[in-house]
Amino acid sequence: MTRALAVVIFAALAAAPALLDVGGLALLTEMLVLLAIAQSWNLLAGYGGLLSLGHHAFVAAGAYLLFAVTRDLPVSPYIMVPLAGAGAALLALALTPVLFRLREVYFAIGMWVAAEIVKIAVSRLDYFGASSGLPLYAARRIDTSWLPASAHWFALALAAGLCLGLWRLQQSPYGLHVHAMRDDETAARSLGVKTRRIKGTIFVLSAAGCGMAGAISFLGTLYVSPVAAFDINWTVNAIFICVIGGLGTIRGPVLGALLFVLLREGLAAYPGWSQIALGVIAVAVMLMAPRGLSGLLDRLLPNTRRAV
Amino acid sequence: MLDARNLSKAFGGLRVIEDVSVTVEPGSCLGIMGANGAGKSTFFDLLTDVTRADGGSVRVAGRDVTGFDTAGRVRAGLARAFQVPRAFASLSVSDTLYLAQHASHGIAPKDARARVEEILEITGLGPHRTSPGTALRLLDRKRLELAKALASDPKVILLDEVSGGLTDQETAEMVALVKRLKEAGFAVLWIEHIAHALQEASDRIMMLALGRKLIEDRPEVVAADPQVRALYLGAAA
Amino acid sequence: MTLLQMQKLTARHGDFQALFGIDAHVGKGETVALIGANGAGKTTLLRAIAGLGTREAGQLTFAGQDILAQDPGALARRGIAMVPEGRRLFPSLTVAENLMIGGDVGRRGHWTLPRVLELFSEIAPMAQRPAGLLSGGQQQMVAIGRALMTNPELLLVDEASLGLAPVIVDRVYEALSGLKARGTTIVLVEQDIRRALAASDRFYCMLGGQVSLAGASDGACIEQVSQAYFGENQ
Amino acid sequence: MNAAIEILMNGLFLGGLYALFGLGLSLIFGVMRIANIAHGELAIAGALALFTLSADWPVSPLLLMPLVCAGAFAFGWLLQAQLLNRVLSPDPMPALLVTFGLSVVMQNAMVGLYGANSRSIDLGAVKTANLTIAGQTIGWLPLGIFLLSLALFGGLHLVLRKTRLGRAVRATSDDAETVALFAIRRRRIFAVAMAVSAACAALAGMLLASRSSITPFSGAERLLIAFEVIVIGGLGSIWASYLGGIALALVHVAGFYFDPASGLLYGHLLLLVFLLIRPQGLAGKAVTR
Repeated sequence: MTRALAVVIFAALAAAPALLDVGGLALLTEMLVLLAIAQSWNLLAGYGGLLSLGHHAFVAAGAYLLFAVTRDLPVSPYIMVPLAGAGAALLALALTPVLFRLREVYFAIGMWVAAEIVKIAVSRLDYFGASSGLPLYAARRIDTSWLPASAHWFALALAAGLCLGLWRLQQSPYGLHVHAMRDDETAARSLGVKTRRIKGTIFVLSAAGCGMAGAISFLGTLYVSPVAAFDINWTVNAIFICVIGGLGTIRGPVLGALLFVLLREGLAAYPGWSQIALGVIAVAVMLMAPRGLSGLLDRLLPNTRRAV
Repeated sequence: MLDARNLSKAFGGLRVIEDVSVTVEPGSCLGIMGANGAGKSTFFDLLTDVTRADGGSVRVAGRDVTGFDTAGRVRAGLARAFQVPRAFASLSVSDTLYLAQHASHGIAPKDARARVEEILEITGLGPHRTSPGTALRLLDRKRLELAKALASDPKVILLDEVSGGLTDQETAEMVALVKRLKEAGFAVLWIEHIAHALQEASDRIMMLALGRKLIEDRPEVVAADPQVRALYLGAAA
Repeated sequence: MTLLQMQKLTARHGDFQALFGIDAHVGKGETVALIGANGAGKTTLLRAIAGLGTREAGQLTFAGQDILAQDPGALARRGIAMVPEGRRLFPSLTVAENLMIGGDVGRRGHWTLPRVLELFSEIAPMAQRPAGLLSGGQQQMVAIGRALMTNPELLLVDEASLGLAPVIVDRVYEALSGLKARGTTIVLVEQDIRRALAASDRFYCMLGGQVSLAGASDGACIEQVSQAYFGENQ
Repeated sequence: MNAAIEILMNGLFLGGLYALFGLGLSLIFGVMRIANIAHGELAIAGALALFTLSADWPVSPLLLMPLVCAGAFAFGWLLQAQLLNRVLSPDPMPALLVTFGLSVVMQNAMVGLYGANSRSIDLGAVKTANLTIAGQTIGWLPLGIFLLSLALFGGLHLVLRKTRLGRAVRATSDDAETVALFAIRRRRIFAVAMAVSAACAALAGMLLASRSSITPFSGAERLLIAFEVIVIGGLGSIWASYLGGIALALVHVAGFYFDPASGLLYGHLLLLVFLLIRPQGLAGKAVTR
């Protein structure tokens, strides 16, 4: 039942470039990118118990890698999308020796500081176009009329892939490792769960997801700049989507992303108000219903709890 | 099977474990006694690297595991049942045991499910297989602690007051269980307050006082030791 | 005169039930010992009297008034003081400041900072040192002194001998018997049966969250007590 | 040589301000083990509130500062009593997320009310007045701010060390459970700590805005400064924050002198260095484990 529904939704989304106008497609693509970033953040916070305030660094890393490498090498930007994810993962790996000494609040803000350092470094290096950024030089090599559609498909594949990956994780024995670690780290270690390695792996994978999402998002805009790529709102929105939807669940961020886009478009005439509304909702969720929309859904439809 | 040498630990200036060594053979049980605060649980923490020792070495089945972390030591065959039961809120009892099988081997052995069933049977947790571990009664949570340890397929089992707060009959069951563990060839270390239970099940008893080994000998020798009687039943003994 | 009265008191420790219908009383000026094995519920009972943890049902009265629903702060102001297990001093505060925290509860009476430092003369020279740097025995004296500074009518002492060398324990119990002589009502939890019996007028032995034996400490037969303690069927 | 003295002096003056700012964060972290992500926004809100007040009332902004601090104090109290005390748990994530949500709400509300333009608080003649000591020209304003921060630290030190309230705050910071036995209500102590922290943030925010300019978006930058102050200084005593503030400010001032485009880069790098080689900070307890 759930599976059939998922297949239908996926097919409908895949057909979107043929069905929607330019603006509609762009909005849908953006929602999928946001979902991908939120799901990556969710992997780290909801499953790994590590709250990051600096995931925009990985979004930017992916975007910049795509733009810089395709400028210098005759690589298709499409092939660079997964490689950009790998690059962001490498950045995460390089950060672990310092960041994994920090816990809780300090990890959260430490990650933010790391993002600031990367941002300042990128905006000072001519290789990355310094503070003015880079255009997508490789756009000459591809048929740009297909760009919105292919960006959409990439975003769909990434978001769906992350949801599927999380689902597979929950089904596999490693899901037990992760859940046990989140419930009681010492007890998990005492059963032989390698908590440090799991956290490291989750961190790197979550960075890879954000890196690919960043590459896809900026592929569509044909231009990358430090201000846009290192915008902390990438992280802020991911947090709101996860918190409102329900941390540590698969469908939570999906519901959250939907609500996020609806709210933003609904309040488009009043700039700033959607962020205020999201902030207020997120705070209310933390105070009154910490399991978010997903938890509310559980209460309304108790028999679906085990499904996703 | 277990060979720990000169373990020491100090917190700040306070020495909580000082130069304690133990050797436990397969199929035997070392009982550990001592007042609250004598360092019994800390000693287990050092053996399992839940707390890193300041000095000393640990060997399990001839293999030096001193540099290993907790997970590594579990994989080398050292399993522990905690004094205060530590169950997982989001894992059912049988999932918890399956996890123990999976994690301790690095991958689940072929017969993991069958082994989980077997352990559910042995520990009497069968009826609770689908409930989360945190939803169980105290006695069942203590059983789950033991079941978790067994499901790690260990060579050495550390039991930390698994019978604290239990009735006579439950304590007698624990004694019988420890005896079965010995017969099955495990090396058992058992921290227990209930002296007669410990005397019945142990081959040797170690008495800890203020982080130091006061005496280690056969149960009847330890029971007759005036120092032990003085510490255990009171200064006037 | 009965100072503290418990009837069918039940309480939880975390999420499991730890006390199952306790009936007990403490008279004014008495010293009552709670003995029993680990996990028998002694500490939970002591904490319940002090207002810590969840007391569920039954009766708990202090000086004739119902205190079942009162929080520890209100009970401290009414005259119930506790020396918690593990001493729980404030390590970064000096010894004098730890004692003053007790004084800040606001009950005036015999005990003042100079008098407490006089009682425990061995900690007086360390009054200006952080309490976290003291030895276990010295910390225990500060913990008792801190409770005394609230000028309590009822002093609850949890495992005063925990982790201390026998000489130090002697010193702590000597101080407690001095307090008894001054008329302080004391309830103490102690693992060491003989010491508990020697220091108390009456005792309650607990097993599995219930009282398994009660009586006068003086004539108590150690065999009978240890049977109640361990739950042996011999 | 002159440059060195100038850097040293400016670093010292700015450091007092950074310290005040870090103090707010370290106080609440010390007492209740949570961080306030909205700490920077509180500072900006303080400065903007002063801006509004001084537009309406024709008195020196300096005289209005205590009023804004009182407002921030009340705000901090309400924030703790009404919101954060409800999410207290050993898990720091809920409190962190609540303050995070608050910071976004505050930032956007301020953009809505004040626009995105940068502005600074005009203190009039005070801003340019200076005096000359041994050939060095020293502005009255930075010197005054430095002395004020020193006085505030001294005052807070006395309150924490010598008063009953201060004793209760420190005891709660040591062991928030045991204080209940001594009729200390930890929730009330938490509210006091948050109120003082918010007042510190607002004051530091106003003073910073009178030295340089701010926008409603500057909160994030301010939060990172406060965070770096407490990591570099270390936790444990309020003077650790003081040391941390001065060290960070020296690095910022020197960085700006030699590499004007660097922004806060060298401060961030200093943080990394401390995390790697001296996690306990200059003077105090480690914030890492």
